[in-house]
Amino acid sequence: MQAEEKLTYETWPASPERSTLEAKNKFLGFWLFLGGETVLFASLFATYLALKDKVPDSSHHLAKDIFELPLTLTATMLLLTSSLTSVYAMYHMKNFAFKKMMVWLSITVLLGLGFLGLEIYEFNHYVHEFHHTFTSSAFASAFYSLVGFHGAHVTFGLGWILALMFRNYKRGLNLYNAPKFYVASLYWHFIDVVWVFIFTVVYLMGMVG
Amino acid sequence: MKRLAKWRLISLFAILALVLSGCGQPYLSALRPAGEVADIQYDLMKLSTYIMVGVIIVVLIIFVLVFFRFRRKDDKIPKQVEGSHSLEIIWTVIPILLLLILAVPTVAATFKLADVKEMDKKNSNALVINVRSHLYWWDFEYPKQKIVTSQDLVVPTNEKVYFNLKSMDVKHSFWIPAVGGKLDTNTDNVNKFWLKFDDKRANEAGNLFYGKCAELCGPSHALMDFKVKAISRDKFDAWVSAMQNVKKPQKAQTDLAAQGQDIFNKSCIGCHAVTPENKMPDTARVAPNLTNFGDRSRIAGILDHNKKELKNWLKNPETYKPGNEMSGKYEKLTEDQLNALAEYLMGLKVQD
Amino acid sequence: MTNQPLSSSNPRVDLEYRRRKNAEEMRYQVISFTLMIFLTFVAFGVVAIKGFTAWFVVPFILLLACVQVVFQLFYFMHMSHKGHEAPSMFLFTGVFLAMIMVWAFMTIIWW
Amino acid sequence: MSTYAQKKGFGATIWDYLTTVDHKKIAILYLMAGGLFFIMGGLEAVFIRIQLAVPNNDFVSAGAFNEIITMHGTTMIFLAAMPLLFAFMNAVMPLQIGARDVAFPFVNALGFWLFFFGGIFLNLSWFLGGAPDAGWTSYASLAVHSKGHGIDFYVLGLQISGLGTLIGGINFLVTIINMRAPGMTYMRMPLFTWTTFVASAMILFAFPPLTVGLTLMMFDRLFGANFFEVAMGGNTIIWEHLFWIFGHPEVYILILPAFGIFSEIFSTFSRKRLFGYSSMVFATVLIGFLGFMVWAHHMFTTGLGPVANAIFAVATMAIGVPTGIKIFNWLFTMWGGSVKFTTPMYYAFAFIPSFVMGGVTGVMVATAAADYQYHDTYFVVAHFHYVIVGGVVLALLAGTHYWWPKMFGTMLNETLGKITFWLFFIGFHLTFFIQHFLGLWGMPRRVFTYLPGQGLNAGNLISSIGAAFMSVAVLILLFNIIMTQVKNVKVGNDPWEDGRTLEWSIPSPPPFYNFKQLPLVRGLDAYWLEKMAGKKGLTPAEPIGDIHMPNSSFIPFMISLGLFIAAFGAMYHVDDKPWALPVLIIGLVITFGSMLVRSVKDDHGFHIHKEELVQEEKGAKA
Ligand code: HEA
Ligand code: HEA
Ligand code: HEC
Ligand code: CUA
Ligand SMILES: [Cu+2]
Repeated sequence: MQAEEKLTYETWPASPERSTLEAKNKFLGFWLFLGGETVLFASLFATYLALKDKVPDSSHHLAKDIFELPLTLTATMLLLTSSLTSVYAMYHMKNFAFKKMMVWLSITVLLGLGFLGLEIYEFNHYVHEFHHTFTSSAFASAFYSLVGFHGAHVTFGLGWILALMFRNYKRGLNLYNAPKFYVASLYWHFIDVVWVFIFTVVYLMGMVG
Repeated sequence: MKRLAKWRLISLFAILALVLSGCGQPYLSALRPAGEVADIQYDLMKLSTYIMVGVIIVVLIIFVLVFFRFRRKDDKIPKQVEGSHSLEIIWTVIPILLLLILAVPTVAATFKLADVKEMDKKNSNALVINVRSHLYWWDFEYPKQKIVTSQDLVVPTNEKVYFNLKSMDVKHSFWIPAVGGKLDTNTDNVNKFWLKFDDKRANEAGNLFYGKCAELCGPSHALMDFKVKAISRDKFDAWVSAMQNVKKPQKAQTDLAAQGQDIFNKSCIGCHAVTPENKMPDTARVAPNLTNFGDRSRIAGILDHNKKELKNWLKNPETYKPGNEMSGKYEKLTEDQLNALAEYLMGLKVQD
Repeated sequence: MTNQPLSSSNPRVDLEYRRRKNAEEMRYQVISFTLMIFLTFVAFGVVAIKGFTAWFVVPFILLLACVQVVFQLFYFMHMSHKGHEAPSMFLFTGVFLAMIMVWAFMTIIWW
Repeated sequence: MSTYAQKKGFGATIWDYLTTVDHKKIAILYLMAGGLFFIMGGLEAVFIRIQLAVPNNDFVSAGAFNEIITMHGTTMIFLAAMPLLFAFMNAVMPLQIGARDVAFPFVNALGFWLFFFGGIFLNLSWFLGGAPDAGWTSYASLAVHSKGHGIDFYVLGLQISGLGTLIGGINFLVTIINMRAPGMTYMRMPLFTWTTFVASAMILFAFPPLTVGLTLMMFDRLFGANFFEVAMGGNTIIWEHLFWIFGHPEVYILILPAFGIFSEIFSTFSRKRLFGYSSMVFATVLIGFLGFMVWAHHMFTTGLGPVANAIFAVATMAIGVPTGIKIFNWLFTMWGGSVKFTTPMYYAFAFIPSFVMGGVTGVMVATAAADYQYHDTYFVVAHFHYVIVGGVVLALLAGTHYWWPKMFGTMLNETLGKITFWLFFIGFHLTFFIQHFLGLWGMPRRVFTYLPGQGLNAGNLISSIGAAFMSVAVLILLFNIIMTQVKNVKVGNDPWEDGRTLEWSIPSPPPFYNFKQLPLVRGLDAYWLEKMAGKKGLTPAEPIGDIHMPNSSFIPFMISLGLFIAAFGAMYHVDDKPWALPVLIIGLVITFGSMLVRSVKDDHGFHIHKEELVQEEKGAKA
């Protein structure tokens, strides 16, 4: 039985994401990568916390002046929900239901796009409303770097899931691409994990002052 | 740079003799401590060196035994030993004990050296000096005495001197090896510490210690030296009042010097002050204060203090300190102008 | 370097069990999702109601964030499942280092 | 499929290496590139020592000197020592665990090319307006202040090569966790594999902070951010922390694999199993863990305050304990053994006192209060060259002699090897021992010159003479290598005759699939056990069957090339060069385009058929 061989519902293994050696390697390697990403984001968080509200003079806005809860809440809901939809997609992947998986993945992508749109709007708003630009202060640089790095992850995640969907649109599921879908969904969850800390540490704690 | 090719051999032998004595120059070496801080550090160095030499000897003994006893002589297969718990316990516990012996005084000393409570007390009469480091020169402000001087730090002996350290451009590090370890001058904040200069041992070192910049700060990092005049409290007080007496720029003594003063007032006064009061904020003090330039021990921290070197410096500072902030900031000077300036600057003394 | 599936035997009896297990797991996931949404609202609520002191709010919302992340990791990312020993070891090492770093940056970069 | 054995034309060989995904060939690539950078870093070291041989020397200018020390440190650490260790990890680790390749052969090649292009990029700075000049630590205030593009080369070059190292590390981790042969439990892994494992884990966690630090620096210098701009609220100490959170683990990333190499050599040439194997493993893991807790000992004089300094001082000292465990275990491996002094064993033997001297000065500089005196002086320079040269470089030289036959199928000349050893060893102590005293006598590090009359002349001259000895040693080694390859006398599986681990159970060099049948491992030192049981080789764990192999690929080269090109665009974009932006975009398009090609083009590799394997066996016998 080969990785690219056509399987049926009956022959589909219980953990398709880890049923070949190649898949196991990919799975593990990706998790290790996420361990590294944890430290990467920790560095950015630590930098942000050290530079929070560090501005050259009082004409600059501080965290408590610029953030708005409704916007952040909406973005959070979009991203949290997309996490659930990608769980659904993996549920169907495990049950060898390709079509359903694709549907849920599409919803995930749409939610992700919504989140991204909000973030772009938000940055744009800060720049025009508060002159809070990437170069205006250390605080601003740290804020845009941390949140922007996350946004870049979202963008990359979207591109990745889309690429997988297009590539495998005609092929259906097999043991070669199932781990790829699975790993991409892990990535998506990880982005969500990071966001939980961003909305807590950056936005909510920013509002608290 | 100037070359110093001759005498190399002779100085080599001379210094080889010093190597044997092993401690370096009294005005520079950390192995010739001349104050309380350096003493504490030297004691720690000695303690750790004893421990380390002990460790090395133990390792070497086993090492030599192995070398002589277990070379391959025949084709026998030695016994495949798995390990030994008792041995392992020994070489885990003994190092831990040794490290504890070292750790306790280390922690104690670290806290002792960081104790600057006295300087922050209201109306304490501790001597405080604000050190400001600039690309390749040092600025010293005595806030209570309301005087500023540069390059040559003047301190009283046998009392704690407190320092506020900050950099005005890039990070440097303030270090007087014979008197105590260094502390960085950061761009972000003020660092504080204290030093104590021992009277007797300062005398032995000629009352002049060498200070260094210890953090890479650009091309002339190697040349960012300063000197420390450690003198008794009486002499120090005399120096302070002599400095304080200079309210206005000193009048030139000779005609030539007066010429020099004119040139100075035209080209140089924009950067260099010749009065010691500290009306300007530290950020505005962009060049060494020259009030007591005539009393200095070196020019720009490195050159011999005489007219010839001074003229060389003024002619082309770049050859002596690459990348310094003075080069190219004033018009070219003629030989006459140089003579006049040298005469004037050398006359800038507050004491004789 | 083989691509052979490691569990190739796949008797039919398993299937029903597996489907049920997947569905059951999905139910847990929906529950944890609901809880996450709930926690999020609580966190936002605590901040929106301006009454509490920062000394309460900050630790509280941080705690909520951690709880949420545990849900993500263990339910959504299946970290509780078998075969995740190495991943969780490395992930938690990462988390540990992350905590040290944040702690350091909050205490010894201070001016 | 068996074309690998045939003689190829020069062009075909080059193409083969450009596209290879075979861990053994990638090892050779790492060895050659790392060796090249070692020579460059060594030449820079020689320039340093020439400039400092006498006071007031003007062999190089002040600015050039700073570029030289920066490039010396950066090159040696990132482009020489680590890649050379990677060479041995690649060459040996998969063999030691009985695997046919690493987990991700493609990623392995990608890692190499990223490192290589990053290194080339960094070194091109010499020709394009000046090299970085803020020290290998590139502290923020000076680095942001530095004119020209030197620091940009540093930031971008290290970013690219760091990426390569990171994915290399992940690759090794997965390989070790997933690809061990049947019976190869964790506690039966050779120590070199263990240290590779721990070092890779450290890479995984240490490189992201560096990545972030470099990114912040890049944002500040190229895109106007204000992380380190104090007037805008920035803070330069953040850089120091990020750098050392990476930098300290980095030095253990270097030394642990070196320890691994020595562990193999000690037990091999003592004909004895490693004394205290499990405590060695434990010590390795502990050093790796503690390595992350001590970074601030590089910042004792930054002004972190006595509490932080005291904590980090004590934590640092603690590392002496597991390291000591290792030293004594090595000594007792030889104790009672039958020690044969081959060239690798010369290096290993000399390593012990050399490294202990460096290690104990490490503990001395860890005493925070006294470090105020040592810090940024030649005492520290002496400390770290004693551990690095006396530890890492000796290990690299030892490993080169030890595994050369496995990698190339022919033995380096032992006499020349021993001459190299003596010259290098004497030169090393001559160069660095006196530097302890120079530091204590008041000589700061990173000084381009010193004035006469400060008692520093003789010490510096002695130090420079030592460097000359090391240069001659390196030249003789190069000569040895060339002569050996020209003569090319073939050797068998186990040329040292005392081999203990799996790599010695297969031909030298191994066939491209490594193991015809995966071996069954029955204990620590698997090959030795079988030899002692009177067998020739290992019992296979599987019948002869088809072997699946990955395809070669040119894509790793292209992905790395794209980033290399893009880096130029990013850098010159600040100068308002009109072509900069297009170059940046073209580079990124090449990179991401290649990645896309890789992900849409299925690559399932190929199979070596059972019949071919059987055929070959017959051919070999005939
Ligand atoms: C391979 C690289 C390597 C290794 C292994 C080490 C090992 C150690 N290092 Fe070193 N270090 C560097 C590379 C390395 N270092 C570099 C490159 C720098 C300078 C960076 C720069 O600024 O550019 C540096 C700088 C450096 C500093 C900062 C100095 C300063 O700038 O002021 C400190 C301070 O604590 C330190 C400590 C130590 C310690 C405690 C160890 C310990 O791990 C050593 C442990 C080993 C032993 C102790 C010997 C064996 C033990 C026994 C025989 C048992 C008995 C021993 C005792 C009881 C003591 N190192
Ligand atoms: C792996 C790390 C490594 C290695 C191996 C070395 C090896 C050497 N290092 Fe260095 N060094 C560092 C890492 C390393 N160094 C670091 C990190 C710094 C700090 C930088 C900074 O401050 O930022 C430093 C700094 C440093 C300084 C201090 C500079 C200063 O502060 O001003 C000095 C001075 O003596 C020095 C010397 C040497 C010497 C003589 C060697 C010798 O062992 C080198 C031996 C090798 C050779 C001699 C090879 C020469 C080859 C040839 C001659 C063959 C030529 C042939 C052909 C062209 C075909 N190094
Ligand atoms: C841009 C401002 C600037 C101008 C204008 C300038 N200097 Fe300087 N000068 C400096 C700086 C900065 C230094 C410190 C250089 C160093 O050591 O790196 C210095 C150093 C000196 C020193 C050595 C100081 C010491 O304490 O040892 C002397 C003497 C000196 N300048 C004299 C002059 C004279 C005379 C002129 C005018 C002809 C002049 N300078 C013009 C900035 C300036
Ligand atoms: Cu100032 Cu070095
Ligand atoms: Cu360190």
